[in-house]
Amino acid sequence: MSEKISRRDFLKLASVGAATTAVLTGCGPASRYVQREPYTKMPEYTYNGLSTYYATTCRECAAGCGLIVRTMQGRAIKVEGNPNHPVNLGKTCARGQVTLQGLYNPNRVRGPLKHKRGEALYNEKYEDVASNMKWEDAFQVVADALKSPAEVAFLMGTTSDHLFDFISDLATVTGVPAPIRFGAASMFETRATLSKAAEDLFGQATMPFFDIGNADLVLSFGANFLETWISPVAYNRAYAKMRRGNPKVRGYFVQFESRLSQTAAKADEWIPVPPGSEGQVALAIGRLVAEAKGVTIPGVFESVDVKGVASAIGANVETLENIAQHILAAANPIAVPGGAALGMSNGLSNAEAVLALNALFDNYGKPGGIFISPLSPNEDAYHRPASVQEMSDFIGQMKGGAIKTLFIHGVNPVFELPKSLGFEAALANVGTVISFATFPDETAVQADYVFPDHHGLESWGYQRATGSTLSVLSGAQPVVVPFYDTRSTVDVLIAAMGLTGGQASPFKDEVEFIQSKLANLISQADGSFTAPEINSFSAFFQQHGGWWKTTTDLASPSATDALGTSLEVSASEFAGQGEFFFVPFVSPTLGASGANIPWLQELGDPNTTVMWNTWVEINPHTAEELGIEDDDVVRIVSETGAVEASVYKYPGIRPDTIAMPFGQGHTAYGIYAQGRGVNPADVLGAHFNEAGDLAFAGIKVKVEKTGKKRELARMEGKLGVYGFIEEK
Amino acid sequence: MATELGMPAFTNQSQEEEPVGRWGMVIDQDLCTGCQACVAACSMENNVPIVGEDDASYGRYMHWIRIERLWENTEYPEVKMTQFQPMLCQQCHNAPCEPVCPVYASVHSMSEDLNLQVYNRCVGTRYCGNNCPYQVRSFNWLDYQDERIHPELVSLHNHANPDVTVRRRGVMEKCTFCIQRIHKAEDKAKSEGREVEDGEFTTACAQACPANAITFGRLDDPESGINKLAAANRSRAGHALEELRTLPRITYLAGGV
Amino acid sequence: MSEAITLLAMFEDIEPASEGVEKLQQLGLNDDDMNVISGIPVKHTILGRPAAITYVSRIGMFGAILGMFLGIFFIYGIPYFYPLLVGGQAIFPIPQGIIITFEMTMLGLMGFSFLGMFIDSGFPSYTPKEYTPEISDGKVALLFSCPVSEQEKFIDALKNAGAVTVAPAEARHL
Amino acid sequence: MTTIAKPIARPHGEEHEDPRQYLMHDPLPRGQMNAMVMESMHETSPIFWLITAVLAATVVFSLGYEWYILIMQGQGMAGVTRPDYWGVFLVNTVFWIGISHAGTFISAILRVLKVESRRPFTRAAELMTTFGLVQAGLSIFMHLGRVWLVYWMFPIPNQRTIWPDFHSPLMWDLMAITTYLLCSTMYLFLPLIPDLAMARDRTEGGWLKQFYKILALGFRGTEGEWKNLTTAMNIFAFAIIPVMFSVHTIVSWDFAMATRPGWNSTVFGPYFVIGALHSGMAAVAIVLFLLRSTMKHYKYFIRPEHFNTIGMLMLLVSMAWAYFYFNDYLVPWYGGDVWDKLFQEYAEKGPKAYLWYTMLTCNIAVPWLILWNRKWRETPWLLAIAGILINVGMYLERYIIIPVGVTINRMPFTWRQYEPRIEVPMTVGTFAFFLLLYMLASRLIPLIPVWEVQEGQEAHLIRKIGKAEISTLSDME
Repeated sequence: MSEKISRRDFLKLASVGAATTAVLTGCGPASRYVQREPYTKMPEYTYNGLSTYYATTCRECAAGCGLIVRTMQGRAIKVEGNPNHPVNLGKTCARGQVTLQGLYNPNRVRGPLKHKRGEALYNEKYEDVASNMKWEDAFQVVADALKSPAEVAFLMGTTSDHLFDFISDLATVTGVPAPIRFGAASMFETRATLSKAAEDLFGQATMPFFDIGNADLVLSFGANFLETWISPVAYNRAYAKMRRGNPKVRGYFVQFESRLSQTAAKADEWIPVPPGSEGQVALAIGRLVAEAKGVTIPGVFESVDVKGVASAIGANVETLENIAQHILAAANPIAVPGGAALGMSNGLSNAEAVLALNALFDNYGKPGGIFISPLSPNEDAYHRPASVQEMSDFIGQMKGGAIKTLFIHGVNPVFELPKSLGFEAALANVGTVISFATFPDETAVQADYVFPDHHGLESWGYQRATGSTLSVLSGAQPVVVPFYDTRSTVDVLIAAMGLTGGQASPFKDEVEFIQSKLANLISQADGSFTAPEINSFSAFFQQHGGWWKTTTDLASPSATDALGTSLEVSASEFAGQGEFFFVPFVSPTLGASGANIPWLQELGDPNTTVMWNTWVEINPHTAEELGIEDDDVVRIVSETGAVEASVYKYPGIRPDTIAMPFGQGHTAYGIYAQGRGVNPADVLGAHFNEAGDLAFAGIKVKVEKTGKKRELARMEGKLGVYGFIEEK
Repeated sequence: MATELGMPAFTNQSQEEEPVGRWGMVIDQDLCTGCQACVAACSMENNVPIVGEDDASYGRYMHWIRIERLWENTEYPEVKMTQFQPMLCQQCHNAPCEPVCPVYASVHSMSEDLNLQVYNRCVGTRYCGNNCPYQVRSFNWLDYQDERIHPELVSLHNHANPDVTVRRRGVMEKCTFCIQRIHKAEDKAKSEGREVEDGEFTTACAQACPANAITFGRLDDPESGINKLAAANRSRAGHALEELRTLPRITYLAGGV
Repeated sequence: MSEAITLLAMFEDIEPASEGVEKLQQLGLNDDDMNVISGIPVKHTILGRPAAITYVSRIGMFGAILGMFLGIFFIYGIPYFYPLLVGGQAIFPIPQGIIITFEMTMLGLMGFSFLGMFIDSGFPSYTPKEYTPEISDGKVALLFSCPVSEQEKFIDALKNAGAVTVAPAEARHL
Repeated sequence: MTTIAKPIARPHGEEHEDPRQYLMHDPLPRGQMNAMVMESMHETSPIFWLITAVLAATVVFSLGYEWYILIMQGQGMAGVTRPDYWGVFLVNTVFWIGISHAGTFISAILRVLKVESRRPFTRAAELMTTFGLVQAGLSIFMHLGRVWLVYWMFPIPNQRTIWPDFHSPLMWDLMAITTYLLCSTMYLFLPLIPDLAMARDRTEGGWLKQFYKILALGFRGTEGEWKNLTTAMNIFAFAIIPVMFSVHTIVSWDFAMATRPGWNSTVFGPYFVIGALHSGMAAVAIVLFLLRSTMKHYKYFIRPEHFNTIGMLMLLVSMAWAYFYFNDYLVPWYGGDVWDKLFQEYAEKGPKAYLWYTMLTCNIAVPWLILWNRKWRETPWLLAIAGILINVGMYLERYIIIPVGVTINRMPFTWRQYEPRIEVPMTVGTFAFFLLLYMLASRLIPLIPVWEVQEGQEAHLIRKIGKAEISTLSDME
């Protein structure tokens, strides 16, 4: 990392080198630059030399897994998991593996630029537009905006917590409003509902921690914890532990969900329940268990009518009774709420019903039960991302013109928020939109200025890891010099504050700020390491990829009377006149924001094996009734909009439900993402549950034939998987 | 000379007692959640190219490891999916792909007991791909990595792994058990004057797998992790297409039981 | 004998030609001094001539043996010098050996028979020869050389045998 | 002898069929036959050259140019994919090798068996052998992913003194096809020498004269030359038959050696050989029809009797083929191995089932319905149509075995359909190339082995025994 030259300098020097080869041959400096050529053009008989490994933190999602990046001669070559990191213990998910293709993505914002709103950030041949500003001018722009602190707003993604802290501090100092965080992942994870439910039952608004690893029976009510939920790697590991951790007992796993998701595919039993009925089912099971136990039926389960529930979900009572028997047989069962079950009008009561079931299992604070996630070091309280309702309030402010300057970092609301919320329209009433986007995404296109931040692998920072039993502060450091003329947003803000004429930032640069945040950790006991003073401490911090407590401090939920209080799980309401439930889900391979990564596009979806595009899952029987064949393009019409996508006749979905993955359908975002598939967010209406989360599964849609046909790229051979003999 | 090298003279090796093999893998289908992390890791480690939507939909995806799933029952509501099955080169001892190659591009490594694919020997008869019962060989149908055809790769190629060749059109390729890592470890061990220990290194797929479904290690060391694992789960253990007697080096542990 | 002359007698058909041969033999002309040129192969017994000696088959046999050894070298020699193991196969396989050896033997046999035909008949030769195109029109020519002094007697004999013409044969470019 | 075969009074008149309908009993002076053959070579209509030009253009574009594209872009331009690693190119290879079998069969086997009616068309058939093998070789090269390195398959110590691997069926194939190509070319040339000499004698000056002069090697027809020639021809006639059988057997082993359901069959060897003869015979019928109807004077040389012979052989071979196919079908079907069953089901009920039914119709129904009747056998155009249909059927048979068949492997997850892409024009190209070569050859070398015809006529005679005239054969060889 010694060489401090930008790509453009390199090109200059390279051309010089080409001009005067004779002089430069074998010279140290010249060869240093020449090494920047990709190895695809490596001359023969070149020895590779040694790799350097840097520990850092993955920024593909908010989980904060620790990475070790293998670099060679100034290039990041391979991502590996950090074996000591408590969150992922040396493992990574697919998105973590290919984060390099984000770093070296052909379409990145290459430098600060001003452009007309709506203008693309690359041409038809996907060549990025050149930067047209100097960073000094960029600082001035930011400074001018900060001069009127009351009229600015910060919209942030769920990653790069150090930036969040910096802006929060900024808020206390200069009086800019506190930053708002949002992310499509958290939208589909319905974090607000979870923390609200925790608040109602444990009296503590926090992120519950589900100790699946030590459970021997898992009832998952829509929680797709093997896909993108909260901390996929950690929960995958927990799943493995549940299955095979105990050589004597193989954990049993039941999934209640309207479609056979990747998680449901691994379940021993998949109970296809209609969306929104999960709470009812939970109560019914609770009642059956209580009856079987022979204890007095707790108040919460009294009102439920088991037969009614059973018929409502199209199953017979025996199915539920069997599950009850499993529960009785299990040593430490656990019920996990999540996903579409909570993204309903009655999502909160669903969540609470499931948590109440856990109360019946009496697993609060016990191994294989429910805990309260530990706060990270230097975290005062659990800051959950904004719910969509809060976002719509924020959009209201924007509409009202209260916001003159909007800073957007690490989030792509134009793409991620439902169209019906009208974020894009609201931007018109914002004076200046400044995006710090790394990639030319839809929001950056709608901005006046783009002051690109580094890619995660090029930047400093830290991330508060969720999904671990330990309290973890995961550290990020640059593994390569910035590939383009980008600047860390923290540095930009520091520089800008210097120019406001008001109060200058106390910090010289980002690293100094991060050190200040680490300062209080030195004194803390039972840390993974300690050091006499801050410099060596922060050096260790980068070297270890973070700092974490060595002893768990999972808090046990303060056992409130979850069982006593009677709980009314109202039937969920569905907006729209359609005849089908509509269940959008985050694409397990792409995640919420991976569409610009070529290799994620080429990974087959685990269940449908579809690559590169959006599909609609329809039950074969339903398709037959509608006269739809595979690969027919159908129009999904909701109250607010319509999208067209190809059909995948998917056996594992309720006949009254259709499902569609979220993640494709970009109108910008680079060569691999643009114009691929459709975005289900376009048909979602602005309906919220009691906790303010979007009721994304709370709509009904119509399915119309278009007569068009577009073949889906599937990895599977249909002939072999679905048979080659035409039954007609 | 041949016999000095410990090679069978006029007999077919598979008729003698089964050789132990050197490197092996155990894949626990009960743990595999189909998350595709192994596929991504493998592709990043081995410079496996993407082929784009059209070719991918025609079956030309280049994955060295793919995650298969079939249906046990497609009748709603008793729908049941088979366990996810990562399918990669089984490194057979009696590899059907090897003898059919007319130019020794697909040969057996006597020292590692692996199937080697020698890219620069390959003339592209595709007989090996045809003869592989596991269908895990992928052919470079077009120049998927040529920057003149795909200018967008110029920057992406910066993360190409220098230890692995970038293949051009017309050659067959397949999983190598990350032989570049094997060699690195062996060189290290040699320089320290010792044998490579089990678990000293692992393949990209095993390294990434979040659920630890894939385990890689020494087959000839009875104390090695994979041997212990297979022994502990003997009831679930089996080889893919055992009846062909290709003597695969990958043991699958059945899932769902 | 004194200096000889080469004559070419043309016959309409094979029968007179064979009689001509007989006449010449009666006149004590050595079989080596005459030769029948015809448009189709005629068995030597028909002409009452000694069988022509051919080495084609022997050369072919030689080639066959050569080819066999080449085949054996391919299948057993090469792996001996450059042993490479392929799965499930012996280094020195017998069945493959049979196939390759067979093919190479056949190639050698036929290739050398072909070659032998060339060598034995001195092909290709583009030097002037005693010949007339009528031969390929079905006529049969009897080419013989006799002492100049006695040529009249030979010519008469052949005329009686039914020769159309008997003229001194001049070598011409074919 | 010729003098005997003069017309003679026939007491019972018409009820006797005229023996002179047979070429061997209807002799012409050798000189006249020569003249006819020479004339047939030299008299060409503008249409001939037009067709030649069209064919040449087809070869240049749909073979040359498309192949250039294929090489520069890669095999991806073709329809091959996983699991269909092999496609139409190999279908063409097998098909053309099959065509090439007829020549040897007719000229070698019939010569060994002394079937007299072979005489006029041996050469026409041998030409098919050589030119067919040319197409087969080209098709193999088209199939290779890196054809510019094909010399690595030759038995020479190429890069780093690595020799090719003779364990591989492809190497056996290479050896066998090379042997077959060389030998059949020599075998084509040997009986050609006297005819070239004949042509030499009948050409005045010009490059053609030189051409014939050089190729005729100075052949005169002395006893020694004839002896050597006939000896060599005998050796070839006997030796090339096992080679012919080995070639197509080995071609079949390319598939039979594979560990694939449906392919790994012991009957493939004879089954493919018979299949080859099936398509080869049919091709001979087509060629004879074309020659007879286009070449001047050929109505004299090629007569219904010859079509009759070919027709009978076609019927015979078709029955043999049916027998082998039934073998190949019944055994796996009865054996009931799940993969083999799927392989068969896919052919019968899969998306390409129509090919399967067409194949059976063309290969069995057509010949059995048309060829049982002598009158029909002796109708050239009918035989030609039967030949075309049989060739369609045989092409489909190979297509079903290779690209359709490889869809079924032991990994159902990968089963996909194969659709040819650039193969289509290139296949057309090979057919055009074959015809082009044949047409050019028909202008350069006598397609009728005149001396053999004459030899035969010399040997045939009609004797009157009792009331009937019996055609007999005197042993002159």
